[in-house]
Amino acid sequence: MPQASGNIALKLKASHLSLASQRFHGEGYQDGYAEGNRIGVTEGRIYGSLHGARIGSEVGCYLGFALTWQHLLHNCTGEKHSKKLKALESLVGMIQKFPYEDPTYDKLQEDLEKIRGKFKQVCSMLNTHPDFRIGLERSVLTF
Amino acid sequence: MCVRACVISDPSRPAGLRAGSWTALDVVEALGSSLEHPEPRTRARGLQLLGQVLLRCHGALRHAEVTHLVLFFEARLKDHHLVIPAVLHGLHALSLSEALAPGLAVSVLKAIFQEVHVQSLLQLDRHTSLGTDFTFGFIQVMDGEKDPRNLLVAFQIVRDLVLKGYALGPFVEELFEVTSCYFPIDFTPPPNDPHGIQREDLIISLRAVLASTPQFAEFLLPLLIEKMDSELQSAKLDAVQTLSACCAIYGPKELQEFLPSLWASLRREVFQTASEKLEAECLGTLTALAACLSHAVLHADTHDPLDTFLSGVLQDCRHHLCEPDMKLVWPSAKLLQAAASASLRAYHHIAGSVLPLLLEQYNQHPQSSQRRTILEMLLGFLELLQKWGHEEGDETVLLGVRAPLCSVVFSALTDPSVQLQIVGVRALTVLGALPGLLVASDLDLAVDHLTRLVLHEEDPQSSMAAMEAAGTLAPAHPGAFTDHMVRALAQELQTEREDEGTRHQRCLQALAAVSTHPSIVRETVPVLLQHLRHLQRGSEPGDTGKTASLCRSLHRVAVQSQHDPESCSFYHQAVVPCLLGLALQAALQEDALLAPGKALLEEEALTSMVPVISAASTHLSPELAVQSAALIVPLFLDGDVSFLPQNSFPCSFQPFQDGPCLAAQRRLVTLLMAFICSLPRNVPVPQQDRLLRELLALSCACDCPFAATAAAKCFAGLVNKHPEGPQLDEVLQLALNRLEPGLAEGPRRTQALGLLLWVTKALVLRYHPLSSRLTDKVLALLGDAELGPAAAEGLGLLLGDAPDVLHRGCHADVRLMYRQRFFTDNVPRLVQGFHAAHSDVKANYLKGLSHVLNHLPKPVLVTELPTLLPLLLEALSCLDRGVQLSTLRCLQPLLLEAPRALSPHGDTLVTKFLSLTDSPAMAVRIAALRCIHALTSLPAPGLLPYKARVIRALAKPLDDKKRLVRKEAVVARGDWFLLGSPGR
Amino acid sequence: MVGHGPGPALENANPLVFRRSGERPVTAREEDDDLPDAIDDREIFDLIRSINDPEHPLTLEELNVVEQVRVKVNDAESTVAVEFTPTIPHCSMATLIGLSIKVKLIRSLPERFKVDVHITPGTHISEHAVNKQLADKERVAAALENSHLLEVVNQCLSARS
Amino acid sequence: MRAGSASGSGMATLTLSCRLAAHPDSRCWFVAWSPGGALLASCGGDRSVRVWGRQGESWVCRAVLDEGHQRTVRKVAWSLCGNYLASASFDATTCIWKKTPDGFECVTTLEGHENEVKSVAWSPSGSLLATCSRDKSVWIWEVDEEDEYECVSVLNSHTQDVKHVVWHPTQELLASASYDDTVKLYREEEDDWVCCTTLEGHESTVWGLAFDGAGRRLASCSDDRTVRIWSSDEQGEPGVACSSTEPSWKCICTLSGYHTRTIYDVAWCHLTGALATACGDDAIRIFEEEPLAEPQQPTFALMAHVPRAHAQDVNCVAWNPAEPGLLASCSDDGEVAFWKYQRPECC
Repeated sequence: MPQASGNIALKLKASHLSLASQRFHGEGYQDGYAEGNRIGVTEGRIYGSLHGARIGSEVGCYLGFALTWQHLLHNCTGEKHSKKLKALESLVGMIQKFPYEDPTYDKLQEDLEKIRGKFKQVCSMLNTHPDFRIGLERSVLTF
Repeated sequence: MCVRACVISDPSRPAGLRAGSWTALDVVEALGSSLEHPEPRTRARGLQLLGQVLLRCHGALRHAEVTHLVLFFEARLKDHHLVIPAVLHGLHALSLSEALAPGLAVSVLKAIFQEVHVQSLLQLDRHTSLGTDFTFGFIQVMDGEKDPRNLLVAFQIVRDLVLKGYALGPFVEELFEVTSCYFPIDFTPPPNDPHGIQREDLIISLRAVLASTPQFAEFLLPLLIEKMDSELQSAKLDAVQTLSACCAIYGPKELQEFLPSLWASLRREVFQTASEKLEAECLGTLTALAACLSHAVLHADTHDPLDTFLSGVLQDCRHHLCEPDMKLVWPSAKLLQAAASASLRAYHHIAGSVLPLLLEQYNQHPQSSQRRTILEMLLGFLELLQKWGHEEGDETVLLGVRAPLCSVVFSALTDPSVQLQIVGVRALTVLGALPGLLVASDLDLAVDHLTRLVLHEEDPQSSMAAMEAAGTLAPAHPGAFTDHMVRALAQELQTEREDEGTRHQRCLQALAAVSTHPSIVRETVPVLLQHLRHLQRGSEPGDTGKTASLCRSLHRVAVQSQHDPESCSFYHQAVVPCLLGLALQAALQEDALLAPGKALLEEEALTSMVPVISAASTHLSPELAVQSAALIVPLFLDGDVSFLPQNSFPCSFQPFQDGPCLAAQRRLVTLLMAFICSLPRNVPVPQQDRLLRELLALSCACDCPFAATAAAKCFAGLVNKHPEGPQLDEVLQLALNRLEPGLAEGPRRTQALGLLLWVTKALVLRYHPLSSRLTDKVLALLGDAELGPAAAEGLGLLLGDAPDVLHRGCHADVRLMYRQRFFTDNVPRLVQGFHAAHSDVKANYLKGLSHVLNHLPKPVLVTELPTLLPLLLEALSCLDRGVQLSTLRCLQPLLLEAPRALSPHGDTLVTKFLSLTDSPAMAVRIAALRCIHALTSLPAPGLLPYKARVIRALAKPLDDKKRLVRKEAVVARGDWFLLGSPGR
Repeated sequence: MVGHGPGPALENANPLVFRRSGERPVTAREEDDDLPDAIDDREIFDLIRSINDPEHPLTLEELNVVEQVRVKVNDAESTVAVEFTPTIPHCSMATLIGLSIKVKLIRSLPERFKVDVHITPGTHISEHAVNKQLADKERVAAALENSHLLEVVNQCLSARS
Repeated sequence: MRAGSASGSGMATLTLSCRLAAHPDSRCWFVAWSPGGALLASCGGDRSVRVWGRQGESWVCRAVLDEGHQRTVRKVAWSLCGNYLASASFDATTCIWKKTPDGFECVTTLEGHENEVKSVAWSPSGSLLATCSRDKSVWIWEVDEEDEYECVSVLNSHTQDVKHVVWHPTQELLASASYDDTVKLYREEEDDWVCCTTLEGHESTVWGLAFDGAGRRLASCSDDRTVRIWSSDEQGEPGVACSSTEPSWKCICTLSGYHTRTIYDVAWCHLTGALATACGDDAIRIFEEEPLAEPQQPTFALMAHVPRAHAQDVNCVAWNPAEPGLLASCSDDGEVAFWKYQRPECC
């Protein structure tokens, strides 16, 4: 899904990332991409391709992002890191709990919001600024 | 000289050279002396000879030789301009040589452009044509040029190349490329650019190139279309203007294939643009296009490009005319009118299709507002027809629709909506002006409609419009107007009714407005005078308004008949004696100031008669002028009333005698002034010397300010026209003798000051040597505790235009630039005076100064600003409201015109202006706010520090109790918000 | 062809246009230094009628977006209420137009005034949302600190060339 | 300026004691008392925070914090220790200022919100900080010993612009008010923050919130021109952290008909129990609970009303935490005003 892949370009602050991490990043990127595709397609079939793809790729991106960071941090220790890992875990957990198959799931939007919130929190903790925009770009003329 | 001799004597020399027996350098050697000769003509001849030689044998030249010669000639390019043509000649010869190294050609041309002054280059075609390799070389040199100076030259050269018919050869496209790549010009001159080349200069000269030849058309037109479709306003504008320039030299065949896209772009701009300027340019260009197509030579077989084009225009615009409420109705109408105005043929094509449509639309749309729009469009097309003189412009198009057109116009005249009425009146005016369009019956109907609107329409606007229309149409159909309108108006004047006031007003105005033809004047003037007598008989004390308005009508008639000698003399003889008669009658009753008819003696009434008499006298034929002077002067000097219409008065008329009962008579001197001061300068004034003495005496001795001023003005008016010479000097000496004691002390200082001011004005205007001495007296009086303020006002009088005397209209001797002269002579003195003056009279100087400045052309002021500004700022804090006001009014335009000069004072200006915004005087508050608004035109960076403060301070005037003040505050505050803010 | 060419096509290329009401004639009373002139509906209308439409080269008055009858001012109680009518019910510019009107009034009226700007009832699909947003002074304040918005608003408020 | 009220329970008065042009040429959005009540922080459209201290009868500026923000500073909050000041700005950031011997220095800038930050508040424990924004989210930050701030939760429960956040006086219970007309309450469950209650009832934007001293009641004020009093149902210590029986809050009283425009702020005095409101009609009003009313159907009486308390909208009211009856207010006119509220003698 090209527009999905387009979205999943992650920009991570290169400052504290070694070359090795780039590889993980790459893998995570692929996972995320695959995941995103899978979800996107399943959802898309039910939901109507565009909307589904959006959520799918969005959530997929989060997952890819989370997995990447889990890889990056898995052997780090220290209270700070454990906190981050915990947050990542719960993000992954939420995403995996996310009931893609059931379009009629009434809390879908609510859960999605929760996931988004958790994602933002994780970004903040990791001090990274993904350029992945939630939903449609807001016009500069809204207030 | 010897050189030439030998060369000419020995034609073998070139031969020898060709044979190789001589090297070119030998020739140079041989010519040496003349090539170095101090006299440029000789040098030129030498070089020319060398050139000719080279021209014959360029084939035989060797590399080294060519190179040397080129360098030699290039060096010579720095020489005297007389030499240049020969140099070029030589260079040309060299350019033909195969031995010319490729790089060299370019260096030659570079040299040419650096050294050769364009003008001298122009001469070169008289000597020789550099031909294609020149063009080629030129292209190479010019390619990629950046320096605006060189570009200006280069553009100029290309233009000459083209116009002088150089063989552009295969290089047309290249030449176009190297120039067109600069289009549209995008250049902003550096802040302190010594060459002062403006963007506009480059635009113009590039345009001159692009529009120099039809050969460019195939390349240029696509470029222009592209630019018109671009986003950039400036590019659009430039493209449109260039296109319009091209239409002047193109023929239909160049335009043909591009017409559809050109039209599409123009139409889009007119339909959509926000900029009126761009719209106007597009319309102009459309006209140019159509005009160009109109020049096509028609062959029976070929189709007419104009017709095809116009049909397209009609197809795209015509239908919008049927939606009078929609946004596109006006753009469409404008486009059609622009196309129609191109030529008579174009007009016929468009109007033939649109006029019937509009007439039909008018009848289909019942609403007044829609009808108004439609009729306004119709009007537009009618007015176009006036473009072509009647001989050419046959109205056949209109004759076809005459009847429906008239009925539409008449229906508009009877419509309840005033707006529609007014358009109807305008349309009628145009129709009536086109000969043969209105048949007699229509005409009478039209006049009746106008009369009805004049007399019975409530709304003043539309009755006013009707009067003006009558005035315009009357000369074409005087009979109809005298028979119908004048008669009706005269009757109306006689009938008494309760709403008489307004009704009579209308009649008087209308009578004046319609008096635009001698035969009508003969009818209307008696009616007006009759009414004046009637008024005077019945007039209550204080009831001067009617007299005044009647005089306004009389005045208008006078002005309208000034240029027709016949009406002019009729008017003069009918009106002047009558007015004088009535005035005397009023003045000569015993105890005139209580008698009936005294209204005529009140200042307002007399003042309103002045312009009448003046206008009736300015354009008199010399004979008549002399004749009435011979009657009127004795009337005032000797009380000779014989020539007056009815001349039996209870007592004698002697305005110059003194005695209390004569107060009323003295006032009439103002009428004397009106006459005598308006006569052409060459008309001799009888008994002038005596008259002057009497006036002088009266002006100083009379207690009544009105009479005194009248006398002073009259004196001044005569002095101003009085020929140089001992007589004049004597009169002036008399005046001085009167003035000095008068000003010194006594009860009549004010009168003396009045006289001083008027005489000074009379002399200042004519640059009389005495004027400076008198001006000094005035300036000195600024320090006078009693007369100071009046003297300050007096400076205003000196430089302002007096309505009744001493202006060009009444043949006064007024030199050009007298204001500037006065300014330069006296402002330094004023400034000194101010600094020297005692604090309680300083205000007078400031007020005087601001009067002077207010009457001065702004450019002069701008140059003087640096010296004056401190004083002006001082004046802002002066307590006198008059000073504040005139200073603000003086600064406001300066802020707009000389922002650089004022921006250093931003802080002071902001503070003082703001403090004046709560002056008790509304006028001051308004002026201050206008200045604060004008401040926004100063460079923004300097202002931003004050932005917050000004915006907060302006919140208060937003709540001013006067609406007019609030209005200014809103404007000013609005623009201060925009300062340094995006989207300004 | 209209609406083609440069720039995005207009939402409503050929709108109804209405004649501008002329300048308010100055009365003798207004020229009298001492008599106070109350702020009236016409005065408010004169403030907003010349605002430029964000997408047409026309004023709000010419597009009949604002009308004097939809302006209510009470000088004594310092309140101003203005209703504006978008040219079309789905006009995406409605909020911007409203904002321009509000800003113009805030900049032009004494600070004592409470200014309410609403959409004429029933003339826009998201009437409630727009009204609520315009009534939220915090969001209006933030909007005027957003240079993109400020630019558009200023263009609407500045005199046309 | 004095104002009385004709309301039944005797005459109370609100008297102006001092006015400051706190943010000239701009508007003043918010004022906050330091926990000890000695200092007042104000913020406004001039992008600055100012700190005011008493000097005799009047108040003087002790510090100007104008380096931190690029746009309007919307709200300020003091930490419980009084050594930190947090400022929320339209520039999408929150600055943490540390008190130093010579003024204040910005020690941290919290980023993360997508656009304007509208409010900030410190938890009673002092270890948590809450912020909210037009991006519809509420963020909770944790502060550690060395002033490191870490986001512990991003709550996207509101569907619109979040206007205000306030903590319960004693517990880690957070309340937020929004443009979506609701108030939401959050608490931590299984070490994750969740929205536990949504208070619906207001008919337009909810602008301000205030808990009473005991934390049993919550007052909210709105664009619908009403103040609503909400109460947590259970008796005794409210909201003991047992997720099973979630304490439910319900509206027990609505003050309507008093205010003629948007109510921008409400303040509940923890010393006197008096309730003050800041209104878009330029007025300040003081209400008190009628003593004899049923605790679950209380009625509030208008005790004092200053119609033209400011020249423009009143944006904020704040009771001094130490000195009973001392009220600070601020307004669009850029001024801060100090008022003295006096109860009727007979009570």
